Amino acid sequence: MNIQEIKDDLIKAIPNLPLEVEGSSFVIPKEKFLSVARFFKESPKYSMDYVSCITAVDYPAKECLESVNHLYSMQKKQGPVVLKVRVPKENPRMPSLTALYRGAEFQEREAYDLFGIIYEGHSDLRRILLWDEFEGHPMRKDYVSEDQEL
Amino acid sequence: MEILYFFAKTGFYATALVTLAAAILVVTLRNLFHCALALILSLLGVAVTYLYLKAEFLAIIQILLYIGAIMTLLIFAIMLTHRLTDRSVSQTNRQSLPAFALLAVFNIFFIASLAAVPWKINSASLAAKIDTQALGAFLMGPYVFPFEIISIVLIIALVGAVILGRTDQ
Amino acid sequence: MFGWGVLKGMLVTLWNFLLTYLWPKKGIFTVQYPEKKLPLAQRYRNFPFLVYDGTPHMIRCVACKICESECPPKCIYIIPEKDAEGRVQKKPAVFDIDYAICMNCGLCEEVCPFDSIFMDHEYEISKYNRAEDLMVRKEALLKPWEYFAKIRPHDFERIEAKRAAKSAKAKPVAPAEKPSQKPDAGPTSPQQGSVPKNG
Amino acid sequence: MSLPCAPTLKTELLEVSIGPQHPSTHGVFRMNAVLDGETVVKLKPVMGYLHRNHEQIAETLPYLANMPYTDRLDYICSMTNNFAYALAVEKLAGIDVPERAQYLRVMMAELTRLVNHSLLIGFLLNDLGAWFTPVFYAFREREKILDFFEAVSGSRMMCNYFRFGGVKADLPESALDQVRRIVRDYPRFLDEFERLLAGNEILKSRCQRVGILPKELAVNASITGPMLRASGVNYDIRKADRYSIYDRFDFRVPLGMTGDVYDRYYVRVLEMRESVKILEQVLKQMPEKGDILSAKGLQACRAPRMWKPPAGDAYGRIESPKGELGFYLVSDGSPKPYRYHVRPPSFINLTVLEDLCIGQKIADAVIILGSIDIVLGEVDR
Amino acid sequence: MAETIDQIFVLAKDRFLDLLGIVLPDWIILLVRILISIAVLLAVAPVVMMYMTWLERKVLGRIQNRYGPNRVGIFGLLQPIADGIKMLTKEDIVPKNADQVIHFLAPVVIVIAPLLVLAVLPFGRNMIAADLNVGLLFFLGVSTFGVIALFMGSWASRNKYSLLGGMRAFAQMISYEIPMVLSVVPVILVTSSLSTAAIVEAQLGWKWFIFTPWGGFAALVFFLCGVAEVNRTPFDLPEAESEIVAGFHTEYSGMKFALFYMAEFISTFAISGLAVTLFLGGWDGPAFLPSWFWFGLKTFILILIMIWFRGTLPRFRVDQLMGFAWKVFLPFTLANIFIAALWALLPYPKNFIADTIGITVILTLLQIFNRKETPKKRKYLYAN
Repeated sequence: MNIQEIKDDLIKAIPNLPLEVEGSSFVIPKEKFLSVARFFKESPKYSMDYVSCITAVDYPAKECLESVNHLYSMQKKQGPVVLKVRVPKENPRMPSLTALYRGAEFQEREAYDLFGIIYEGHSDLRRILLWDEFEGHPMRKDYVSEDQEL
Repeated sequence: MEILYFFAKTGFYATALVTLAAAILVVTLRNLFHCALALILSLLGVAVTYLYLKAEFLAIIQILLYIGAIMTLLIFAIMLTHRLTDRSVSQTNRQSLPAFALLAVFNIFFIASLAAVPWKINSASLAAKIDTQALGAFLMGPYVFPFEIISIVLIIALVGAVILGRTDQ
Repeated sequence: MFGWGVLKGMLVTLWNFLLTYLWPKKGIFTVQYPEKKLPLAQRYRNFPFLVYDGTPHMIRCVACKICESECPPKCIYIIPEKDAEGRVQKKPAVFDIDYAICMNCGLCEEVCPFDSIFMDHEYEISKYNRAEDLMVRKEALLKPWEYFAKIRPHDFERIEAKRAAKSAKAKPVAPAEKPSQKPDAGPTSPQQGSVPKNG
Repeated sequence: MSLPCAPTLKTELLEVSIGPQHPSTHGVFRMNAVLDGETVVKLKPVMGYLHRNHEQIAETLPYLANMPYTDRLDYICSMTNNFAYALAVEKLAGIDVPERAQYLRVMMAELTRLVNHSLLIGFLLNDLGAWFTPVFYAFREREKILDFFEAVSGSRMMCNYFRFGGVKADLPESALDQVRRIVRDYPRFLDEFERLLAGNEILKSRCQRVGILPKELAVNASITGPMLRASGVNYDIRKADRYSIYDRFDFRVPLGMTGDVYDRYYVRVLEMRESVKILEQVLKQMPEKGDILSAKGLQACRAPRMWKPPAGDAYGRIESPKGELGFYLVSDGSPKPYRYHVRPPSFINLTVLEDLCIGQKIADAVIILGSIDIVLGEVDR
Repeated sequence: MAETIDQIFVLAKDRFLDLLGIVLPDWIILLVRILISIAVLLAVAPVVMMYMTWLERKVLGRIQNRYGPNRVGIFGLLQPIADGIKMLTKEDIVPKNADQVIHFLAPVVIVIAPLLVLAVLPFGRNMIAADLNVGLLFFLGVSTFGVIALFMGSWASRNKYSLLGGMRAFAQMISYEIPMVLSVVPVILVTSSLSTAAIVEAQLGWKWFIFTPWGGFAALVFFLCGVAEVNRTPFDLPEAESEIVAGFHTEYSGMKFALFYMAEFISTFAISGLAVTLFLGGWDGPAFLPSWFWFGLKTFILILIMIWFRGTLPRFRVDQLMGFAWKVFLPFTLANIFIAALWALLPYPKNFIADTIGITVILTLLQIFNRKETPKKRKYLYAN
């Protein structure tokens, strides 16, 4: 399950994919994200049927929000495939994984709640941890909380 | 001793009064649930009058059946139908005048027939006390046929209720 | 039969009921608190306290502020003493710990290079006023070194052995050693050494 | 012959908020339920009452200073939270762990599993109505284990015992025979617990065929832990990842057949028996002497505010008693983590709460929530 | 000597009345005779209730390996008084849009039924407050009154949880009343009298009905229905803490809540008293101990069993509760009447055989018809 082998399978499966390998994870453009995820889920060799952890990271330096998805296979008990998608901070929109995995529902709502990434195709994208009238996304690096006491 | 009789008499009139008042309340109260409670009070009054007539068995059957079963289910029905108990539902309607007239006429006939009946009030009938043993024998004796017919009618009513109430699972 | 499992379950509760009478030591597991108290483990840690050798003004702390920067909820506040000319002395003038914020995690004890702050065994410290009473000043924090020996004998021996070894190593080098201005980052290891004895 | 039945009675739907202050929501958790009589028509979970933004606090503190905060995530099993965080940082910085420390870690993790499962069964029975008796029996056994934790780490529930590259301190002498006594008595307690509960017909009729979680939905909704294994999916991270030294112990993974509340309860009882087996093997194989903190680990926690791990990201995960607990760390070389994310098992196990509760009675919705085993400190972070 | 101890209360009352007789006219004596027994009942019932709460907390404590209240007075004996004072001083909150009148009336009405019912129980040899010849029917008739008061409480407090609790209480009370009444019919059939005193006479000399085949099962069914009637575990749906917060008495606090509590405990005492009278031979016991002591002891044991239920069993779900009443208890009690008739008619050796056959037949039939609901044993597989 080394990175190189996965990279070759991926390129073979999906033609002209602008792919970057960063450490042990793949950076994928948001247009191709769903097809790559579907490939990993349906291919008999990987059968990544379990999305373990979806989270977002804010890079103000690169002006982008990055969504990190860890996929595992429960049948074959295989290691993580990490997919990263970078979206610009102005309109942080990206396709939602709930089309393939029900498990992504709550984690994507939390990423939206704390980072502001809007997942298209998500069944009901509302704030999950903070109350609905809360403005702003607290986990962003540039977030300044308005109550002085904090 | 005659003070006891005096108490008994006033007690009887008091219960009669309470029963009548509760019956009127049943009709006039706005909130339907309060009417149901007033009805229970009047039925209780009837049970107490049975006690005065030394018909203990009948009094307790009255409490058991009327209050325990019928009124309970009546309240169940009130609770299920939602809008019936709001204040907005107006209780009175325009036909109250003709209703009172009809009531007056009916009362005249009723009291007339009451006066005509020769009540045999003598010491024997006052002392007579039917205990449940005799009542049971009486029921199973000459009146066994109507007793069975009633039970069949009840069964039919029960089955009908179940069919009507059954939601189509 | 329907009720069999229920009966078995009820026999268990009956047995426990009788056990509390027949053999109270095993049957009853609650303790009547004010009269009898559960013994504390040696390593039990509640709020920190400062240590002094002999008299209270011989405080061991040198106001190096390592614990202040290390404390996760930032509940320690230290102002070092200044003598006449304004030179910083190696003694804390003000040493407050806000017991309301402290979560007794024990990190200050681990990182303190001078073995001057330890976690206490005292847990009956409820006060009426959160602002004043729970902001514990230096005087209230001070406790003798013998107190530490009483509550935690094992750690006391280990620290004594370590201090003896350190002072032995420091004496032969050069007795007139210049008191280092700021203790360097890596003094002796915190509580557990690389090869600790069975603590 | 279709019987003429009346048009169904138009009954009113009852909006009930099983609110944050409710005796059986295991903390501040709200369920907006829409009831038709007693059966649940719609049920929306509402959470976030205990949200203290644990992840942003962690970004302002050095790595080791976060360790006491991880105790507060799932405050019933603090040792396993420390374990997951320590694993993640060790994977990030490449710190090795000596032998004896590995055994100490596995021992603490398995003892926490015993504490968590016995507590859960106690509270599940409490939701069912057995008035606190199972809870007290579970508390009696839990006290012994918590006393052991106090003797070893200093605090009963907020242990803060793990360090990167090992553990904080070694076992005091008295602690070892404390563990032996616990491991010897636990099977007897489990038998008593089973005699009290497992055969109980009322419990069986209340829990069987209630809240059935099909296999495919469980995997797709990324359910993990005993709840997943109760539906029959054989996935235990101790066997899948073989992290720490779990490959040296042979233990079995119990799987349920139907995946209803009774299976979730009984799989946890069987898992407790397996944990006791692991503990016995740990006590046998543990080396007598041996240091408990590797050299790199010692250097990491001597001066936490100046220890800088290499840049990069890492995702460490373990099989906590509630499911897969993972820590995703991104480091930019500074002593403070750049991004710190917790993958909480009970938060994600709640995705199927509505699917399980639709069509069940209100009383079942409460025990289904109880069988999912959530702790709000971990759900809301 | 044993005779006087046995009749000590009755003799005390007569001597007191003779004393009064000197000064007061005799018709007042008649009145006072009734008033005394009423006064005794009204005084004893709340005290019995208070010490039942104490007993419940102590026994539950011991079941759960702890002591139970032992701080207020030795062994916590003053705890009920402390609870009473606490209830009195607690603020009495009435919800804003509650129906004031009914909200106030409900706790008052709910206490009437259990107190009335005590009049009919034979506490000892000729120590019965009102020896009605329809005593048993009086007990069952008046105890239906509690349902209405309970519902008044839940309807008036305008709270979703209490509404749910009220609906559950309704369904449970009605469906457990019928098996309870039917399970009592064999006793009336054998003693051919409704008066409780006569029923106890029929069982004197260890000929208790519980030893007869039909009596044993009828006692079990009657006791379980009594537990359901009184809303105690495992049938405590109307006030299920874990599901609908506190059921019908969610919106009550202070003394009103205490009255609901009192009603529950006095009716527990009354139901166990009646079960003792019907099946365990009332005050019948070896002569060396007074009759009222035997009645107290047997009732005490039944109350302990109810508390034991509370410490162990989880609670039923609403539809299982209904199913249990209609599909198990009702058919069984109907068949039991027939079996009791067999027992009464046939001579000695044959009736025991006939009864045992009848009971085994009805039990197997019930087992067969209910096998869909009875839970099955589960298998688990292991993977590594």
